[in-house]
Amino acid sequence: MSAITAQLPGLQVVVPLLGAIIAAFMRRGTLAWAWATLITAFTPIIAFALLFQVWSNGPISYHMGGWPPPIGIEYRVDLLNAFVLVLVSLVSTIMMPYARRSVAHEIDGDKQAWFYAMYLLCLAGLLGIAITGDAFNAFVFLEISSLSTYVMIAMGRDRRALVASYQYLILGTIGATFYVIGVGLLYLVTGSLNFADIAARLGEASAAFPRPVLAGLAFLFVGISLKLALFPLHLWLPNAYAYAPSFATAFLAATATKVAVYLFLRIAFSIYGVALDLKALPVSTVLYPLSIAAMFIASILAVYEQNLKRMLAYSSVAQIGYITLGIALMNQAGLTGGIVHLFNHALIKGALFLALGAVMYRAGTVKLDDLGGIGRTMPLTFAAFVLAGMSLMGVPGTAGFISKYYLIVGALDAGKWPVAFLIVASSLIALLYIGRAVEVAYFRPVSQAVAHAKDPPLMMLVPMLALTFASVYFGIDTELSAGVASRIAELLIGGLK
Amino acid sequence: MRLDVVLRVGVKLIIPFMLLFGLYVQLHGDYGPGGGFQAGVIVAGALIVYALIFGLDEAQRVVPRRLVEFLVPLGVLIYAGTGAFALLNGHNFLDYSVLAAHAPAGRERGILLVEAGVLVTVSSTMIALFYAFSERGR
Amino acid sequence: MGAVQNFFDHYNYIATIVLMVAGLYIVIARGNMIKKLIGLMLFQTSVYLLYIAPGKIIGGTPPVLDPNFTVYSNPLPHVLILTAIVVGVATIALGLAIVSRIHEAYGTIEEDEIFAREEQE
Amino acid sequence: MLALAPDMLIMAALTIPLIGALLIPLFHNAPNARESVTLITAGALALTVWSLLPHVLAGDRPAAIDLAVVPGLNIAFQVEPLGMLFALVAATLWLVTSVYSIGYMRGNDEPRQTSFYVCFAIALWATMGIAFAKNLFTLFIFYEILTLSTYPLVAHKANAEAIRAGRIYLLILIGTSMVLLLPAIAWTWVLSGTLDFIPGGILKDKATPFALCALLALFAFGIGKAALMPLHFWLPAAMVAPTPVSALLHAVAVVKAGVFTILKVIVYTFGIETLAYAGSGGWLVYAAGFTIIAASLVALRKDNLKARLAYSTVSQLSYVILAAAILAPISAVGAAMHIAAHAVSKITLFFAAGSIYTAAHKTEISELAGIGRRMPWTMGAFTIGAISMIGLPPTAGFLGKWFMLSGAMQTGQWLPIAIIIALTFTAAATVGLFLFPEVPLALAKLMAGV
Repeated sequence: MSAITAQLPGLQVVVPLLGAIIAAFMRRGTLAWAWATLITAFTPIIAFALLFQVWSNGPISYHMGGWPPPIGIEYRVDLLNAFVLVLVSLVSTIMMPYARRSVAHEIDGDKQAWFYAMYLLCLAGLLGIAITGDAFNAFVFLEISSLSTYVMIAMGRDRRALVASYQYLILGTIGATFYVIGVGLLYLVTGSLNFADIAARLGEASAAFPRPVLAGLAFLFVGISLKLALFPLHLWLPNAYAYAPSFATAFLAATATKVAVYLFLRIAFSIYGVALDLKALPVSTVLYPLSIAAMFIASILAVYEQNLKRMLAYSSVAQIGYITLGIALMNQAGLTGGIVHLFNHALIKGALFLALGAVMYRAGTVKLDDLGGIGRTMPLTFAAFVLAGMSLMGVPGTAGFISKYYLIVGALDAGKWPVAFLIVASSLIALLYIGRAVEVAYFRPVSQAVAHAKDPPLMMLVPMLALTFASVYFGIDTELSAGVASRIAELLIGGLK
Repeated sequence: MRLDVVLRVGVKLIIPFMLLFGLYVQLHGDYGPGGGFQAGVIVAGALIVYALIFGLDEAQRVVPRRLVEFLVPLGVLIYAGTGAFALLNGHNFLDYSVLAAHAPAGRERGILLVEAGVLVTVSSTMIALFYAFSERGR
Repeated sequence: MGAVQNFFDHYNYIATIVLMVAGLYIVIARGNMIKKLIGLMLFQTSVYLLYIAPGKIIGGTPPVLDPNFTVYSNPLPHVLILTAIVVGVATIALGLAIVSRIHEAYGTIEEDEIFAREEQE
Repeated sequence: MLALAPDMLIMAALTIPLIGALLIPLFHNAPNARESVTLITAGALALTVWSLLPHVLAGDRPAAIDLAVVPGLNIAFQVEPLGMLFALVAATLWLVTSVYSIGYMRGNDEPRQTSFYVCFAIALWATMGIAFAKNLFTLFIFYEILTLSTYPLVAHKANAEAIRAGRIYLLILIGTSMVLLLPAIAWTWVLSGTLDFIPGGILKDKATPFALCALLALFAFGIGKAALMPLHFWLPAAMVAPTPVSALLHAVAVVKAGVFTILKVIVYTFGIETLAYAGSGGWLVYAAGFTIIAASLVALRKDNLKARLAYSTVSQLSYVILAAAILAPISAVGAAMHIAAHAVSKITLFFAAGSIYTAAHKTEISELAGIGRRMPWTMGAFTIGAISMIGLPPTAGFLGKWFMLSGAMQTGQWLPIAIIIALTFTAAATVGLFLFPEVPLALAKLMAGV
């Protein structure tokens, strides 16, 4: 038993990676789906085991290939990445039963198995970014997940999916290359690629070569910001989310940007924060205006959007603004708010996109004007949409509220009361776009497209409702979300120089 | 009278040497520049040259599309399987020291296997890319 | 004199930066999707140079342990960049594949024409 | 009376409406059974809440559930006299309204009756939560649930006007609560480290008078349900809802939840003494006074009966705020009294208005000449309700005003006294105009003659 326990960090990535390879041999979609479900179901078990280990015994270090760091690649699991691992693996596991019908509906039969192989590869990449303690290894996993993401997006029905995928490919590659340039600069001045090792040497290196260290920060910052769709580097996201297959959209919205945020936290707090005075570096100064601009501009764009998937995509950009705002605050409550919103937003957006996937499945469109009266023909689906939407607005008693509350307290603690007002004012815009959808869905006469629609089959309904339930439940019981997040924030803040 | 007879004969002569050179690069990877990536591209190059001169259909008779699509994941499987073998024996992933009684010998053997996997994947991926693009035009 | 010295001390970085900016410029300024990919490739290549160049140590030998030598070149950048090249090749291949499908779907690979076609719908 | 432990009674009061809301859709196709569920639920709730009364009167402060959501934010319930009063009023009037709304909804053949009853039950559940909340956080949760559950009721008719009204309703209520109330709560937490309602307040010596003043402003305007001007116009807009909704929710549950919250915040969060000592509440007297006068004047000019009643409600709500802002203990009693008195009298007026609509399909006052002779019972009730609104003895409205005046006398604030007395006349005039619409006409003729 202990032999397995020791191998858990390795297994976390190896299981989905091997799973993806084997899925690539398969030809039948249903078989590949069953296989992918099985593989995915393993990952949260491993992630939870890791989380409990870390929670009770502190960080775990796993030496890839038996080579100790800093020579070999180290997988280092502390509370922050264990939390992200749990989030990513759990959300994907909940979503998997949904995939079968949705994917079968939107992707041609002979490409379905390939889709699942890409999905598993993407999952392996995301888990890999979250678990590795090596800067270059993180780049490789970043590219693994990105490349598979481009493929998944390009598999969308609409030909615009191809253009969206291409644009994401260009911007995503630029982002990843910026990241690798940043890593390269750090490598040149410290001679190491291991996060912890870089952090240990960076202070000295920065004294000798202050400019490359700062330039490295800038490159890393921009590179990761592209990946996490920080405003105004979000341009790839709306189209990519809108035209990707519904399941891919839900999966990516819930996981991909979150992992990028994790990487950002890791670089900012575990490397630069440990070695240098993070508050003196221009991180917050840049993040504040960008986050606030994201919260407002992206939300307003969402209000004017006709395609519901694009609307939610813009909303994602706005919500990422909240997360980065929490990071910019750099105090206990603010950071807790950012991290807990990472968790909550994954659940909320997962639920919302799954609901839209169900609408796509039954009605074949997500154009708002075509969906009049859908609340009456697909009652459960739209009930889920409304509940998750409330959570998105931050109605008290839902998960979204918890994040906003922490952010507001964080802003007040930092003495930035205008920021507190901006947070609540922008969440009001969420009311506008969710409310618009609700009005159409419930108060308009039933339209042509949805007249014969009904709630999707059980396999799609259950994951959707489960995520919706979770996005409300974590507003009442916050042990796993805010409890862990505030512990993480404590550790990150405590580690700062 | 076909004018490309020079090319046909020339290519037939060159291809065995290309494959041999690929193998050399593959095995010399232990001691100098070389390894699965470079060798894979050279091996794939041999087939691509063949296809360029004799046509896609001829090339696909030699190496069918299905085979290529099977080989791509197979190579990765060899690579990952070697790593997983270490896992199954109670060592860390990719810890090749288990492959032989003596740790350095085990590592050498591990590298050899991994490079073989890389060769398979890289060569077949290159061929797959070539097939995919050249079939588009038809 | 100092400037020239400085130039020759850092000529590899200067080459890197020139390539980097040129690549990025092509990606941004060109509307042709293939040209954009070429720019992207150039941009990535600059990074290979950034890593590889400092790995060479003057007077160093290939890093195969030998009692006759004490100074070795750093092998790590090569390994890293090998990986990066593979990633780059995969990206470009995927990009080209998508472009060829875009060509089939739209009949053009000029970005502005594609957007114009989307506008009409 | 139910012989249950008080905490069980609280639990029951908080679950019964929810169970009702879950059961009602099951009888979607059986209207009689559905309406029975509503009635049984309402009856059970009223019984439960009344059973709590003896405990509270005996000086008991029963509590139930204490669930820490995050450290410092608890979902907790405790019954204190003010909340008890509010719950009693709401639960009792729900029973009455249920009977009324069954007749109204059937009489007018309204669509989507099932969702109507479901939302109604959820709204009542939220009201109970507000009444029994032990701290600001719990109160805030149910405050928002109340807004969201009443939104479908406002937009019930689903025509352009109703949808527009629904938008205004949602935007103002959610907007004020998110943008002003939530920061106020967070600020309170940052200042004092707790959100509990504690007699005497939690902000003593925690903030400067200026901060208290700002915080009070955030609360007073953040609690949009109290309809303090200029954030009042959601209430007239909400009048497009079916009359039972206007009656119970927009004369009793929702608006009273607003003033109740303000009262609770002033008494239990700030503490009357803290505020009075810091002198930070003075402006509220003016704000409330202005609302009272302005809303009354607008009410006088409204021809639509429900709109006039709505503006009258806006005005009456500010009485409660005014009473609380006088910052004397006895005036707080007056405020509580007025909550109950106005609830009973205003619901009577709305019921009468709804009856007129159902029976005669008339909504404008100018169309109602001679209605008193055609509907004597309805208009008799209307008159009594109106007299109570004016505050003539021996009606309930009189008591509330009496206590308010006493409070103002005690603290020597003459402005509120003037406002209250002046407004009594205005209210009398309003009602008088309604009962005898020919008077202004006669006056006009008289003037013309001169």
